[in-house]
Amino acid sequence: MESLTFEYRGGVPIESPRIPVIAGVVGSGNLEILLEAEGPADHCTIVVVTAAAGFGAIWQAVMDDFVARHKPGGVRLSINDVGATPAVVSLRLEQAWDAFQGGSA
Amino acid sequence: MDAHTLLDRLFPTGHAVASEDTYFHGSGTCRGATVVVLGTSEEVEIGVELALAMARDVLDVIKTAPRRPILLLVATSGQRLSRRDEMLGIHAYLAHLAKTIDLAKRRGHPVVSLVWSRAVSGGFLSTGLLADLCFALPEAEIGVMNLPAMSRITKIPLERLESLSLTSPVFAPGVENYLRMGAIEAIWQGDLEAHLDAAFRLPSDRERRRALGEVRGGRQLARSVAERVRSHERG
Amino acid sequence: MNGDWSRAARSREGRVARGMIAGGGRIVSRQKIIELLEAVIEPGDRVCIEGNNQKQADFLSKSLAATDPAKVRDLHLVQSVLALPSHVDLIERGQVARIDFSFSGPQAGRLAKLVEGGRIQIGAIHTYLELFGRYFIDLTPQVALIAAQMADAEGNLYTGPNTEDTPAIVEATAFKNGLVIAQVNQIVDKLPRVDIPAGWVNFVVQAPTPHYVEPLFTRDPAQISEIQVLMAMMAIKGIYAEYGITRLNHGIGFDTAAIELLLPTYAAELGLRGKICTHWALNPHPTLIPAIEAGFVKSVHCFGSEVGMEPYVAARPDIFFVGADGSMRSNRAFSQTAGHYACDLFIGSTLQIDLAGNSSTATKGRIAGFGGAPNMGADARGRRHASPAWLKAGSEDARNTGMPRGRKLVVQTVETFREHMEPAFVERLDAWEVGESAGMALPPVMIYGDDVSHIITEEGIANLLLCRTAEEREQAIRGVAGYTQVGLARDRRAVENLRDRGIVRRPEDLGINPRLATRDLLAARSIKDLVRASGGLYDPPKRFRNW
Amino acid sequence: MKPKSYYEASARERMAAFLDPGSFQEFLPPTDRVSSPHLRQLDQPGAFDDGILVGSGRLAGHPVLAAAQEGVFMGGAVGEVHGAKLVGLLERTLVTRPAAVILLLETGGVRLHEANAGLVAVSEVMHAVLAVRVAGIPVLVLDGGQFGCFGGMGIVAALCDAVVMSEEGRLGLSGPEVIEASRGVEEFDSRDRALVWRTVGGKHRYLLGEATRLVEDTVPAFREAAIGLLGTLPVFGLEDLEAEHARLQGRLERFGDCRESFEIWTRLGIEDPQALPLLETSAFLAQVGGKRG
Repeated sequence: MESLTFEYRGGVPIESPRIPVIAGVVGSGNLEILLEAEGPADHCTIVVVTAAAGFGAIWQAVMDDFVARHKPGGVRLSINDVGATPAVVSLRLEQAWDAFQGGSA
Repeated sequence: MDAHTLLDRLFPTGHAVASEDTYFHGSGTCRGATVVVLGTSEEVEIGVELALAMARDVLDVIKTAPRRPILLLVATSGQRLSRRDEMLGIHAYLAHLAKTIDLAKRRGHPVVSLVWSRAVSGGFLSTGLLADLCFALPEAEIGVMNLPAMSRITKIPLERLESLSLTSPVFAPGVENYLRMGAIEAIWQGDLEAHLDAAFRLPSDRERRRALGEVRGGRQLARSVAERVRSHERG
Repeated sequence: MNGDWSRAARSREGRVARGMIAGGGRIVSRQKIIELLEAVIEPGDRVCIEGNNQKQADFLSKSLAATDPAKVRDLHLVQSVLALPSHVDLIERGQVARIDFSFSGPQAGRLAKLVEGGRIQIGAIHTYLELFGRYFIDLTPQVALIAAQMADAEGNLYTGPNTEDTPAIVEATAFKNGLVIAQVNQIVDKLPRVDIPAGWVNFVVQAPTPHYVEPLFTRDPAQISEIQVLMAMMAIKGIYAEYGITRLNHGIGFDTAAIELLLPTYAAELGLRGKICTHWALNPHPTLIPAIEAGFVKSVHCFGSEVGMEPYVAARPDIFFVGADGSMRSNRAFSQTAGHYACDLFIGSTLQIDLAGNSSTATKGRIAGFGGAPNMGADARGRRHASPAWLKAGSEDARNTGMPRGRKLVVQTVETFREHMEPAFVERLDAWEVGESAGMALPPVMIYGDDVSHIITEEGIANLLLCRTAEEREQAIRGVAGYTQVGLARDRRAVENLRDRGIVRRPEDLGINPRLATRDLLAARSIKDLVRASGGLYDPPKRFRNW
Repeated sequence: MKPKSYYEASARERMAAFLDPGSFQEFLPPTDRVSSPHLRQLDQPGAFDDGILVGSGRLAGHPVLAAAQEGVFMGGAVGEVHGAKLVGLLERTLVTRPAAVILLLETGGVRLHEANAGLVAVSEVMHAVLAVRVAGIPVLVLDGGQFGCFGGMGIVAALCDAVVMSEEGRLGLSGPEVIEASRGVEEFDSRDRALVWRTVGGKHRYLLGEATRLVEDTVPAFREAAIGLLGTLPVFGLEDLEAEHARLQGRLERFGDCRESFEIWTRLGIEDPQALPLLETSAFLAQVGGKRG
């Protein structure tokens, strides 16, 4: 198991208040993402706990893309992962973000 | 220890217990009071027939001997593992047994259980753990699954489980661990009659095990989490 | 040169005569089968034990592996698969000198060890069609051990829905002085139909148990992931619809099962009914049932049958090839030919793809082979008839200059990472090492990069036809390789340029919202849904049920 | 599009679609991060809700408390926190007195990684369920998830007032894999899924009388069934247990020598029992009529 933390700055502050959302389930090949409005307005903090150690560089790349796409500011993402592939991670991130924006998860 | 030795130690002034194979029931005298005894031996697996027989006896005690104390003597290696018992709905038979014991308590029968050999999983859930208070002998074994089997199923290395079990009471079998969980009130050594006599005088309530578990460092969250849900302000 | 032109014919007569004595007649009791095999097989014979990824001449194979190694030896096995333990037992007992085959699936690890230990020589690992071809050129069996459902007293055979390889094997053997020995499940007075005439069959034995049939093509819809749904949406909208694919073949797997299950829902919503996926070379996949019932499908020819699909197939004679007796007729050789020459598209999955688009399922320590995929997944250079899809693909092919011609669409569909984070895209295929360690003349490549027209991943579709240079091709592949090392090493600007030219297309470029890719789109989400869709005709094997 | 499959839905999806829209208020939601303290030391990722959501809501306008277990997370198994959330919810009932407590169970029983805490927690759930019923508040169980309802939670289900199952649901004590692992494949071939379902699946449980209602595998069907059961009055006196005893005794006498569920169904007087597994729920209900054990 491994814990990873990613910090980003320069995000666009989200319009507050936002209701926290959760997407996905902790199970083999899957993950849960908890998205909350938290922290300084242009910061995005991502904390990942993953059962599969040694894939930090890939997580970094997936998160870089997510942050570049949506520029989240004042947001905290907390992730529990059981070996989800980047495809699944990206899909869950989009689902979570979509729901956070007021859509449905 | 066999069942007779156990009964002699619990009821030195006398007991009348009929034994049917691995199930025995009857009564004993503890400091002048009559106590109903229901027990199993030889680490029997509890199947549908045995669960039903025990439930029958509990119902009969409720009908014929109001408020008489009941002692459950637990020795079970768990529920019977059989396709036929599953087909017949063994979960419902064990639930029925549990309901009768619960009814006895509500009808004013003090119910105490003593794990005197093994107590495993479903067999323990539907008997000993239903009592107001649950005790154990020091040589008893209580648990869900041994560590090698747990290692196979969870794919966690056995060595890791073994080393963790030295400090954590939460997963490895053991009487001491269940003491720390708050599930076992106390371990009885020496004069069993005195322990039994005292047990029927002890107060008990539903939340006692949680509180004990917290105090003894076995279950540090169970009490507070349950309390937070129970008293949550919204809804 | 003078004339003894009948040595082989006399050899067969001798074998038959010895067999009649050892077996006590044409219909041999199972107790005498080992004696029969010892009597008719000569050292050095080329022997074919029939079997494919579905039916197996398992009783004859086991019997052969119980013969006296002093009598039955130095065999040259020439057969589609080495799938049974008894196949490899025979090699371990030292009775086999050489093998030519197509696929070894479950025995791939044991076979690799025998090759490494120098216990066996591999001639070549073929495709099915290739091996069938060699039966008629230089690898004609002297003895063929085949499997059929029924025989009559004369020795006529009924192979039923699982005819598969039998005609190709028997045709080659029986007409070139070889001996055909058949195991059957039943001996009956009258056959439903004659699939193999008695004159082509020398001995028949009733096996103690029906020949094994593997439900190889059954995919439980419950196991299809959202990512596979997304990729199936891309395949349908980005390829099937754009090219107007009507004639096609699907490889086995959950990726293609997802496509089959999106036809009556997603494809129908796109208005594609009747416009795509009408004519198939395909085993009777249970996951095709909803599309058939929805009127999507006009015709399906099968390589073999599929366990539990027999009643459904028999009840849909307008769709499947069904005999006058009411049961399906399959034929692997013909269906492979159909897949190669008469289909406009093949789509399948693989384990690894390299920067040139070469793909392989060969991994270290296993010699598995590829079965039929290389024939399905190859442009048919000999094709001459045109179709709109074929012509469109040909017109896109940057290598086609001068004389106009079409080409087949060969699509690989893979998630960029498989289970346990194994990347599907690699700089160098494991096949190189596998080939070297097994002493093969070529790395075992399943589909060569120049045959691949499109690669689909969850990240998008790469159209390799439109690439003008090897560099563009590499960047197009990197451009859909996601977060694999290969994908991360992309030249981002080059990939965006390719995207502008439509060579790399993202879901959003196709008008597909990945968040709508849910299992709710599947026409069936469980095996039970498939049974329902079939009107109760599909009878799935018990291991696939949850009722 | 087909209605949401209960079997496929996550615990959160089920809860949202089961209760009146928007009515669910979660206690100790994921943002509170009340998760297992024991998993991490065994190198297992936890879940922010420890695999169960508990809260209040409305069902057809009636106030209810409800819990849903997430089967995908560790098979819905009960650990210390997971169990405590369930116990707390049940005990809350005694204070807030809702119209019913509804348990959307999907669980293999006790979570091995914290087996002792889990076992004790299940026993506390048992106590709590009985206390709630004695207080006159019905406890309803829904069972139609992929992991079924087994182990101690199977016993819990049988302690409740009513169990609603779909054909896909399974209910029992020891899972088929457990029995196969310790008694051999001859005793129970867990890979023979047809055998598994006719032994512990929804249809068989309905025929035995262990499932109160059998519904189609959709969340709305479960919802309708639960609404219909809202008026159930817990009955729990000596006479009721005597009646239950007679029922279970009768089952044993009537079917105790059966080796296969088909034999039980035949003895129930059902025509063509072999056809039952294939029937759709409505056709099945029509075929069996009132012939239940």
